[in-house]
Amino acid sequence: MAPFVLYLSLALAILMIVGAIVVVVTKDLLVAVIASAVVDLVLAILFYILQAPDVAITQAAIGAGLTTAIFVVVLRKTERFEDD
Amino acid sequence: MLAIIGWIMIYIGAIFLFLGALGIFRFPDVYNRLQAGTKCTTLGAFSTIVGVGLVNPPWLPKTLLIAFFILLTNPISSHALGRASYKSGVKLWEGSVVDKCKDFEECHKKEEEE
Amino acid sequence: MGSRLSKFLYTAIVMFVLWLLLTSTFNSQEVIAGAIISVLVAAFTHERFTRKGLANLHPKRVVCMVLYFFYFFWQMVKANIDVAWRVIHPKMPINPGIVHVKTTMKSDFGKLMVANSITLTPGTLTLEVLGDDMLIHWIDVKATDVETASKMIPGVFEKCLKEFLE
Amino acid sequence: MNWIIVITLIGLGTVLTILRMAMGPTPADRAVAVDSMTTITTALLVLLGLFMKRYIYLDISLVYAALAFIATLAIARYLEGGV
Repeated sequence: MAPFVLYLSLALAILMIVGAIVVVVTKDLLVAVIASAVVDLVLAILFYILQAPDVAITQAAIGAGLTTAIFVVVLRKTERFEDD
Repeated sequence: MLAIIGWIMIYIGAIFLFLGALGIFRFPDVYNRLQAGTKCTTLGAFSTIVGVGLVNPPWLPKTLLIAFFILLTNPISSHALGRASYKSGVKLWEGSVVDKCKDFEECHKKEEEE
Repeated sequence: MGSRLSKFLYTAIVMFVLWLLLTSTFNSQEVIAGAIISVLVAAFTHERFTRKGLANLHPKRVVCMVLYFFYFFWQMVKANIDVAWRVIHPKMPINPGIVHVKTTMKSDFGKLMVANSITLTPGTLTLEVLGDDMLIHWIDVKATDVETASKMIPGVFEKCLKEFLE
Repeated sequence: MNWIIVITLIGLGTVLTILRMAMGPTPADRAVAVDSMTTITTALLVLLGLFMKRYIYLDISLVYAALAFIATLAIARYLEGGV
Protein backbone atom coordinates (compact mmCIF):
# COMPACT_ATOMS: atom_id res chain seq x y z
CA MET A 1 0.00 0.00 0.00
CA ALA A 2 2.82 2.39 0.68
CA PRO A 3 3.95 2.87 -2.94
CA PHE A 4 0.36 3.62 -3.92
CA VAL A 5 0.18 6.51 -1.47
CA LEU A 6 3.58 7.70 -2.71
CA TYR A 7 2.38 7.80 -6.34
CA LEU A 8 -0.79 9.63 -5.29
CA SER A 9 1.26 12.29 -3.49
CA LEU A 10 3.53 12.70 -6.51
CA ALA A 11 0.55 13.17 -8.84
CA LEU A 12 -0.95 15.74 -6.50
CA ALA A 13 2.34 17.62 -6.31
CA ILE A 14 2.48 17.79 -10.11
CA LEU A 15 -1.10 19.15 -10.20
CA MET A 16 -0.09 21.77 -7.64
CA ILE A 17 2.78 22.85 -9.86
CA VAL A 18 0.40 23.20 -12.83
CA GLY A 19 -1.85 25.46 -10.75
CA ALA A 20 1.09 27.53 -9.55
CA ILE A 21 2.33 28.02 -13.13
CA VAL A 22 -1.09 29.33 -14.12
CA VAL A 23 -0.97 31.77 -11.19
CA VAL A 24 2.38 33.15 -12.32
CA VAL A 25 1.79 33.27 -16.09
CA THR A 26 -1.66 34.86 -16.40
CA LYS A 27 -2.31 38.59 -16.80
CA ASP A 28 -5.90 38.43 -15.54
CA LEU A 29 -5.77 38.63 -11.76
CA LEU A 30 -9.19 36.98 -11.30
CA VAL A 31 -7.78 33.88 -13.01
CA ALA A 32 -4.82 34.04 -10.65
CA VAL A 33 -7.16 34.07 -7.65
CA ILE A 34 -9.08 31.05 -8.97
CA ALA A 35 -5.87 29.14 -9.63
CA SER A 36 -4.53 29.93 -6.18
CA ALA A 37 -7.73 28.44 -4.76
CA VAL A 38 -6.85 25.24 -6.61
CA VAL A 39 -3.33 25.27 -5.15
CA ASP A 40 -4.77 25.61 -1.65
CA LEU A 41 -7.21 22.77 -2.31
CA VAL A 42 -4.48 20.36 -3.42
CA LEU A 43 -2.22 21.44 -0.55
CA ALA A 44 -4.98 20.49 1.90
CA ILE A 45 -5.16 17.00 0.39
CA LEU A 46 -1.38 16.66 0.67
CA PHE A 47 -1.44 17.61 4.37
CA TYR A 48 -4.22 15.07 4.80
CA ILE A 49 -2.20 12.28 3.20
CA LEU A 50 0.81 13.18 5.33
CA GLN A 51 -1.39 12.49 8.41
CA ALA A 52 -1.69 16.01 9.76
CA PRO A 53 -5.46 16.42 10.18
CA ASP A 54 -5.33 19.63 12.22
CA VAL A 55 -3.19 21.43 9.66
CA ALA A 56 -5.43 20.13 6.88
CA ILE A 57 -8.57 21.40 8.63
CA THR A 58 -7.07 24.88 8.97
CA GLN A 59 -5.85 24.87 5.37
CA ALA A 60 -9.31 23.84 4.18
CA ALA A 61 -11.13 26.53 6.15
CA ILE A 62 -8.73 29.43 5.61
CA GLY A 63 -7.27 28.58 2.22
CA ALA A 64 -10.35 27.46 0.35
CA GLY A 65 -13.00 29.76 1.76
CA LEU A 66 -11.58 32.85 3.38
CA THR A 67 -8.49 33.70 1.33
CA THR A 68 -10.38 33.62 -1.96
CA ALA A 69 -13.14 35.85 -0.61
CA ILE A 70 -10.63 38.40 0.72
CA PHE A 71 -8.68 38.40 -2.55
CA VAL A 72 -11.88 39.01 -4.50
CA VAL A 73 -12.80 41.98 -2.29
CA VAL A 74 -9.31 43.41 -2.79
CA LEU A 75 -9.65 42.89 -6.54
CA ARG A 76 -12.89 44.88 -6.54
CA LYS A 77 -11.13 47.81 -4.85
CA THR A 78 -8.16 47.78 -7.27
CA GLU A 79 -7.52 46.85 -10.91
CA ARG A 80 -8.40 43.50 -12.46
CA PHE A 81 -5.95 43.40 -15.36
CA GLU A 82 -2.22 43.57 -14.89
CA ASP A 83 -0.43 45.89 -17.38
CA ASP A 84 2.93 45.12 -18.89
CA MET B 1 -23.65 -7.87 2.89
CA LEU B 2 -23.80 -4.18 3.79
CA ALA B 3 -20.13 -3.86 2.83
CA ILE B 4 -20.82 -5.25 -0.65
CA ILE B 5 -23.64 -2.74 -1.23
CA GLY B 6 -21.32 -0.01 0.03
CA TRP B 7 -18.57 -1.00 -2.38
CA ILE B 8 -21.00 -1.07 -5.31
CA MET B 9 -22.13 2.44 -4.39
CA ILE B 10 -18.52 3.62 -4.16
CA TYR B 11 -17.82 2.21 -7.65
CA ILE B 12 -20.92 3.89 -9.13
CA GLY B 13 -19.96 7.16 -7.48
CA ALA B 14 -16.40 7.02 -8.78
CA ILE B 15 -17.59 6.35 -12.33
CA PHE B 16 -20.03 9.28 -12.16
CA LEU B 17 -17.36 11.59 -10.75
CA PHE B 18 -15.07 10.66 -13.63
CA LEU B 19 -17.83 11.18 -16.20
CA GLY B 20 -18.67 14.55 -14.74
CA ALA B 21 -15.06 15.65 -15.05
CA LEU B 22 -14.98 14.32 -18.63
CA GLY B 23 -18.11 16.34 -19.37
CA ILE B 24 -16.44 19.47 -18.05
CA PHE B 25 -13.53 18.75 -20.34
CA ARG B 26 -15.55 17.99 -23.49
CA PHE B 27 -18.64 20.22 -23.59
CA PRO B 28 -18.47 23.37 -25.70
CA ASP B 29 -19.71 26.26 -23.54
CA VAL B 30 -20.04 27.34 -19.91
CA TYR B 31 -23.68 26.40 -19.43
CA ASN B 32 -23.32 22.85 -20.73
CA ARG B 33 -20.23 22.39 -18.61
CA LEU B 34 -22.20 23.59 -15.63
CA GLN B 35 -24.88 20.98 -16.34
CA ALA B 36 -22.38 18.12 -16.40
CA GLY B 37 -20.41 19.48 -13.48
CA THR B 38 -23.42 19.95 -11.22
CA LYS B 39 -25.43 16.83 -11.86
CA CYS B 40 -22.77 14.16 -12.24
CA THR B 41 -20.55 15.35 -9.43
CA THR B 42 -23.47 15.79 -7.02
CA LEU B 43 -24.76 12.26 -7.52
CA GLY B 44 -21.23 10.86 -7.62
CA ALA B 45 -20.18 12.49 -4.37
CA PHE B 46 -23.48 11.53 -2.70
CA SER B 47 -23.13 7.89 -3.72
CA THR B 48 -19.46 7.66 -2.75
CA ILE B 49 -19.96 9.23 0.67
CA VAL B 50 -23.00 7.16 1.60
CA GLY B 51 -21.15 4.08 0.34
CA VAL B 52 -18.30 4.79 2.74
CA GLY B 53 -20.85 5.04 5.53
CA LEU B 54 -22.31 1.64 4.57
CA VAL B 55 -18.90 -0.06 4.45
CA ASN B 56 -18.17 1.20 7.96
CA PRO B 57 -21.58 1.50 9.73
CA PRO B 58 -20.46 3.49 12.84
CA TRP B 59 -19.62 6.36 10.50
CA LEU B 60 -23.06 6.46 8.91
CA PRO B 61 -24.56 9.54 10.72
CA LYS B 62 -21.67 11.81 9.91
CA THR B 63 -21.41 10.67 6.29
CA LEU B 64 -25.13 11.32 5.88
CA LEU B 65 -24.57 14.83 7.23
CA ILE B 66 -21.76 15.49 4.74
CA ALA B 67 -23.89 14.18 1.87
CA PHE B 68 -26.76 16.42 2.98
CA PHE B 69 -24.48 19.47 2.98
CA ILE B 70 -23.31 18.67 -0.54
CA LEU B 71 -26.89 18.20 -1.73
CA LEU B 72 -27.78 21.59 -0.24
CA THR B 73 -24.84 23.75 -1.35
CA ASN B 74 -24.11 22.43 -4.84
CA PRO B 75 -27.25 23.67 -6.68
CA ILE B 76 -26.89 27.10 -5.05
CA SER B 77 -23.33 27.60 -6.21
CA SER B 78 -24.09 26.36 -9.72
CA HIS B 79 -27.09 28.69 -9.97
CA ALA B 80 -24.94 31.62 -8.85
CA LEU B 81 -22.25 30.76 -11.38
CA GLY B 82 -24.73 30.38 -14.24
CA ARG B 83 -26.36 33.73 -13.54
CA ALA B 84 -23.00 35.44 -13.12
CA SER B 85 -21.66 34.07 -16.38
CA TYR B 86 -24.77 35.23 -18.26
CA LYS B 87 -24.49 38.70 -16.74
CA SER B 88 -20.78 38.95 -17.46
CA GLY B 89 -21.54 38.43 -21.14
CA VAL B 90 -20.45 34.87 -21.89
CA LYS B 91 -21.95 33.87 -25.24
CA LEU B 92 -24.04 30.76 -25.76
CA TRP B 93 -22.68 27.99 -28.00
CA GLU B 94 -23.48 28.71 -31.67
CA GLY B 95 -25.53 25.50 -31.98
CA SER B 96 -28.01 26.71 -29.37
CA VAL B 97 -31.67 26.70 -30.34
CA VAL B 98 -33.31 29.51 -28.43
CA ASP B 99 -32.36 32.29 -26.02
CA LYS B 100 -35.34 33.72 -24.15
CA CYS B 101 -33.06 35.60 -21.77
CA LYS B 102 -32.61 38.36 -24.36
CA ASP B 103 -36.17 39.63 -23.74
CA PHE B 104 -35.55 40.41 -20.07
CA GLU B 105 -33.90 43.62 -18.95
CA GLU B 106 -32.75 42.15 -15.64
CA CYS B 107 -30.62 39.48 -17.25
CA HIS B 108 -28.20 42.04 -18.65
CA LYS B 109 -28.21 44.67 -15.92
CA LYS B 110 -25.06 44.58 -13.83
CA GLU B 111 -25.04 45.85 -10.29
CA GLU B 112 -24.00 49.45 -9.78
CA GLU B 113 -20.42 50.02 -8.76
CA GLU B 114 -19.64 52.28 -5.85
CA MET C 1 -47.80 31.98 11.86
CA GLY C 2 -47.00 30.00 14.96
CA SER C 3 -46.68 31.32 18.46
CA ARG C 4 -43.38 32.11 20.13
CA LEU C 5 -43.35 28.91 22.16
CA SER C 6 -43.76 26.63 19.17
CA LYS C 7 -41.06 28.52 17.26
CA PHE C 8 -38.74 28.17 20.24
CA LEU C 9 -39.40 24.44 20.61
CA TYR C 10 -38.93 23.80 16.90
CA THR C 11 -35.57 25.61 16.82
CA ALA C 12 -34.37 23.78 19.93
CA ILE C 13 -35.34 20.39 18.48
CA VAL C 14 -33.60 21.06 15.15
CA MET C 15 -30.43 22.27 16.87
CA PHE C 16 -30.38 19.26 19.19
CA VAL C 17 -30.76 16.78 16.32
CA LEU C 18 -27.95 18.56 14.48
CA TRP C 19 -25.75 18.29 17.57
CA LEU C 20 -26.47 14.56 17.87
CA LEU C 21 -25.58 14.04 14.21
CA LEU C 22 -22.36 16.01 14.54
CA THR C 23 -21.08 14.31 17.68
CA SER C 24 -22.70 10.92 16.81
CA THR C 25 -22.45 9.59 20.37
CA PHE C 26 -24.91 9.03 23.22
CA ASN C 27 -22.48 9.70 26.03
CA SER C 28 -24.54 11.37 28.77
CA GLN C 29 -22.22 14.36 29.26
CA GLU C 30 -22.24 15.17 25.55
CA VAL C 31 -26.02 14.90 25.38
CA ILE C 32 -26.55 17.20 28.38
CA ALA C 33 -24.13 19.79 27.04
CA GLY C 34 -25.89 19.63 23.67
CA ALA C 35 -29.29 20.15 25.28
CA ILE C 36 -28.10 23.22 27.21
CA ILE C 37 -26.41 24.75 24.17
CA SER C 38 -29.33 24.14 21.84
CA VAL C 39 -31.76 25.76 24.31
CA LEU C 40 -29.43 28.78 24.57
CA VAL C 41 -29.11 29.10 20.80
CA ALA C 42 -32.86 28.73 20.34
CA ALA C 43 -33.53 31.46 22.93
CA PHE C 44 -31.59 33.96 20.85
CA THR C 45 -32.43 32.95 17.28
CA HIS C 46 -35.95 31.49 17.20
CA GLU C 47 -37.46 34.69 15.76
CA ARG C 48 -35.33 34.52 12.64
CA PHE C 49 -34.91 30.78 12.24
CA THR C 50 -38.47 29.73 11.43
CA ARG C 51 -41.79 31.18 10.48
CA LYS C 52 -44.26 28.37 11.13
CA GLY C 53 -42.85 26.77 14.25
CA LEU C 54 -43.91 23.27 15.25
CA ALA C 55 -46.31 23.04 12.32
CA ASN C 56 -43.31 21.97 10.26
CA LEU C 57 -43.16 18.69 12.19
CA HIS C 58 -46.76 17.62 11.55
CA PRO C 59 -46.68 13.87 10.65
CA LYS C 60 -48.43 14.41 7.31
CA ARG C 61 -45.86 16.97 6.25
CA VAL C 62 -42.97 14.73 7.32
CA VAL C 63 -44.37 11.81 5.32
CA CYS C 64 -44.83 14.07 2.29
CA MET C 65 -41.26 15.31 2.65
CA VAL C 66 -39.83 11.78 2.74
CA LEU C 67 -41.92 10.71 -0.26
CA TYR C 68 -40.84 13.81 -2.16
CA PHE C 69 -37.24 13.06 -1.32
CA PHE C 70 -37.45 9.55 -2.80
CA TYR C 71 -39.22 10.76 -5.93
CA PHE C 72 -36.64 13.51 -6.32
CA PHE C 73 -33.80 11.04 -5.87
CA TRP C 74 -35.19 8.80 -8.60
CA GLN C 75 -35.41 11.80 -10.95
CA MET C 76 -31.84 12.70 -10.08
CA VAL C 77 -30.56 9.22 -10.99
CA LYS C 78 -32.37 9.41 -14.35
CA ALA C 79 -30.88 12.85 -14.99
CA ASN C 80 -27.41 11.58 -14.31
CA ILE C 81 -27.68 8.61 -16.62
CA ASP C 82 -28.97 10.97 -19.32
CA VAL C 83 -26.12 13.46 -18.94
CA ALA C 84 -23.53 10.68 -18.66
CA TRP C 85 -24.82 9.18 -21.92
CA ARG C 86 -24.45 12.53 -23.62
CA VAL C 87 -20.92 12.87 -22.28
CA ILE C 88 -19.58 9.53 -23.50
CA HIS C 89 -21.37 9.60 -26.86
CA PRO C 90 -18.69 10.48 -29.44
CA LYS C 91 -20.88 13.03 -31.27
CA MET C 92 -22.25 14.75 -28.13
CA PRO C 93 -25.99 14.88 -29.03
CA ILE C 94 -26.79 18.16 -27.31
CA ASN C 95 -29.36 20.72 -28.37
CA PRO C 96 -29.11 23.48 -25.77
CA GLY C 97 -31.07 26.69 -25.27
CA ILE C 98 -32.59 28.98 -22.66
CA VAL C 99 -36.36 28.70 -22.17
CA HIS C 100 -38.81 30.73 -20.12
CA VAL C 101 -41.28 29.07 -17.74
CA LYS C 102 -43.76 30.33 -15.18
CA THR C 103 -44.03 28.97 -11.66
CA THR C 104 -47.14 28.96 -9.51
CA MET C 105 -45.41 28.77 -6.14
CA LYS C 106 -46.04 31.80 -3.95
CA SER C 107 -43.66 31.59 -0.98
CA ASP C 108 -39.93 32.22 -1.21
CA PHE C 109 -39.07 28.86 0.29
CA GLY C 110 -41.26 27.11 -2.29
CA LYS C 111 -39.49 28.93 -5.11
CA LEU C 112 -36.14 27.92 -3.64
CA MET C 113 -37.15 24.26 -3.48
CA VAL C 114 -38.49 24.29 -7.05
CA ALA C 115 -35.35 25.97 -8.36
CA ASN C 116 -33.04 23.54 -6.57
CA SER C 117 -35.05 20.55 -7.76
CA ILE C 118 -34.95 21.85 -11.33
CA THR C 119 -31.20 22.28 -11.13
CA LEU C 120 -30.61 18.70 -10.07
CA THR C 121 -32.98 16.95 -12.50
CA PRO C 122 -33.06 16.01 -16.19
CA GLY C 123 -30.94 18.35 -18.23
CA THR C 124 -32.16 21.64 -16.76
CA LEU C 125 -30.42 24.40 -14.84
CA THR C 126 -32.05 27.46 -13.30
CA LEU C 127 -30.36 30.66 -14.46
CA GLU C 128 -32.59 33.41 -13.09
CA VAL C 129 -35.72 33.76 -10.95
CA LEU C 130 -37.68 37.02 -11.38
CA GLY C 131 -40.93 36.92 -9.46
CA ASP C 132 -43.03 34.27 -11.20
CA ASP C 133 -40.75 33.93 -14.20
CA MET C 134 -37.91 31.43 -14.34
CA LEU C 135 -35.25 31.28 -17.03
CA ILE C 136 -33.92 27.79 -17.48
CA HIS C 137 -31.03 26.42 -19.49
CA TRP C 138 -32.13 23.15 -21.08
CA ILE C 139 -29.61 20.79 -22.58
CA ASP C 140 -32.09 19.22 -25.00
CA VAL C 141 -34.83 21.70 -25.93
CA LYS C 142 -38.17 20.03 -26.72
CA ALA C 143 -40.55 23.01 -26.53
CA THR C 144 -39.89 26.73 -26.79
CA ASP C 145 -43.23 28.36 -25.89
CA VAL C 146 -44.05 29.23 -22.31
CA GLU C 147 -47.08 26.97 -21.65
CA THR C 148 -45.66 23.68 -22.89
CA ALA C 149 -42.31 24.25 -21.24
CA SER C 150 -44.00 25.14 -17.93
CA LYS C 151 -45.91 21.90 -18.07
CA MET C 152 -42.82 19.87 -18.87
CA ILE C 153 -40.24 21.24 -16.45
CA PRO C 154 -41.56 22.43 -13.08
CA GLY C 155 -45.07 20.99 -13.33
CA VAL C 156 -44.44 17.66 -11.68
CA PHE C 157 -42.42 19.08 -8.81
CA GLU C 158 -44.94 21.78 -8.09
CA LYS C 159 -47.72 19.24 -7.75
CA CYS C 160 -45.74 17.35 -5.12
CA LEU C 161 -44.41 20.41 -3.30
CA LYS C 162 -47.80 22.12 -3.01
CA GLU C 163 -49.01 19.25 -0.86
CA PHE C 164 -46.82 20.16 2.06
CA LEU C 165 -45.69 23.72 1.58
CA GLU C 166 -48.84 25.76 1.04
CA MET D 1 -7.24 -3.73 -5.93
CA ASN D 2 -10.55 -2.00 -5.24
CA TRP D 3 -8.71 0.96 -3.79
CA ILE D 4 -6.43 1.38 -6.77
CA ILE D 5 -9.29 1.38 -9.32
CA VAL D 6 -11.54 3.76 -7.39
CA ILE D 7 -8.86 6.26 -6.41
CA THR D 8 -7.39 6.22 -9.94
CA LEU D 9 -10.80 7.06 -11.43
CA ILE D 10 -11.33 9.95 -9.05
CA GLY D 11 -7.75 11.15 -9.53
CA LEU D 12 -8.23 11.17 -13.31
CA GLY D 13 -11.33 13.29 -12.76
CA THR D 14 -9.26 15.76 -10.75
CA VAL D 15 -6.65 15.90 -13.53
CA LEU D 16 -9.33 16.66 -16.14
CA THR D 17 -10.84 19.48 -14.09
CA ILE D 18 -7.41 20.99 -13.48
CA LEU D 19 -6.69 20.86 -17.22
CA ARG D 20 -9.95 22.70 -17.90
CA MET D 21 -8.95 25.20 -15.21
CA ALA D 22 -5.61 25.74 -16.90
CA MET D 23 -6.95 26.20 -20.46
CA GLY D 24 -10.53 27.46 -20.08
CA PRO D 25 -11.15 30.46 -22.35
CA THR D 26 -13.14 32.64 -19.94
CA PRO D 27 -12.87 33.09 -16.13
CA ALA D 28 -16.35 31.55 -15.81
CA ASP D 29 -15.07 28.26 -17.24
CA ARG D 30 -12.30 28.18 -14.69
CA ALA D 31 -14.71 28.92 -11.85
CA VAL D 32 -16.98 26.06 -12.98
CA ALA D 33 -13.97 23.73 -13.02
CA VAL D 34 -12.93 24.77 -9.50
CA ASP D 35 -16.48 24.33 -8.21
CA SER D 36 -16.69 20.77 -9.52
CA MET D 37 -13.20 20.03 -8.29
CA THR D 38 -14.27 20.98 -4.77
CA THR D 39 -17.03 18.38 -4.84
CA ILE D 40 -14.76 15.71 -6.28
CA THR D 41 -12.16 16.50 -3.63
CA THR D 42 -14.68 16.13 -0.83
CA ALA D 43 -15.54 12.64 -2.04
CA LEU D 44 -11.83 11.80 -2.35
CA LEU D 45 -11.17 12.95 1.22
CA VAL D 46 -13.97 10.78 2.63
CA LEU D 47 -12.64 7.80 0.68
CA LEU D 48 -9.09 8.34 1.92
CA GLY D 49 -10.48 8.58 5.45
CA LEU D 50 -11.87 5.05 5.05
CA PHE D 51 -8.53 3.95 3.60
CA MET D 52 -6.62 5.16 6.64
CA LYS D 53 -9.34 4.16 9.16
CA ARG D 54 -9.31 7.37 11.19
CA TYR D 55 -12.58 8.90 12.27
CA ILE D 56 -11.15 12.42 12.71
CA TYR D 57 -10.60 12.65 8.95
CA LEU D 58 -14.34 12.93 8.37
CA ASP D 59 -14.35 16.31 10.13
CA ILE D 60 -12.08 17.74 7.46
CA SER D 61 -14.53 16.74 4.73
CA LEU D 62 -17.35 18.25 6.75
CA VAL D 63 -15.55 21.60 7.00
CA TYR D 64 -14.78 21.37 3.31
CA ALA D 65 -18.36 20.62 2.25
CA ALA D 66 -19.70 23.46 4.39
CA LEU D 67 -17.15 26.18 3.61
CA ALA D 68 -15.70 25.68 0.15
CA PHE D 69 -18.71 27.05 -1.68
CA ILE D 70 -18.10 30.47 -0.15
CA ALA D 71 -15.20 30.89 -2.59
CA THR D 72 -17.46 30.06 -5.53
CA LEU D 73 -20.10 32.50 -4.32
CA ALA D 74 -17.49 35.27 -3.96
CA ILE D 75 -16.22 34.71 -7.51
CA ALA D 76 -19.78 34.65 -8.86
CA ARG D 77 -20.61 37.92 -7.10
CA TYR D 78 -17.50 39.49 -8.58
CA LEU D 79 -18.46 38.42 -12.10
CA GLU D 80 -21.96 39.85 -11.59
CA GLY D 81 -20.53 43.24 -10.76
CA GLY D 82 -20.96 43.57 -7.00
CA VAL D 83 -19.20 41.97 -4.07
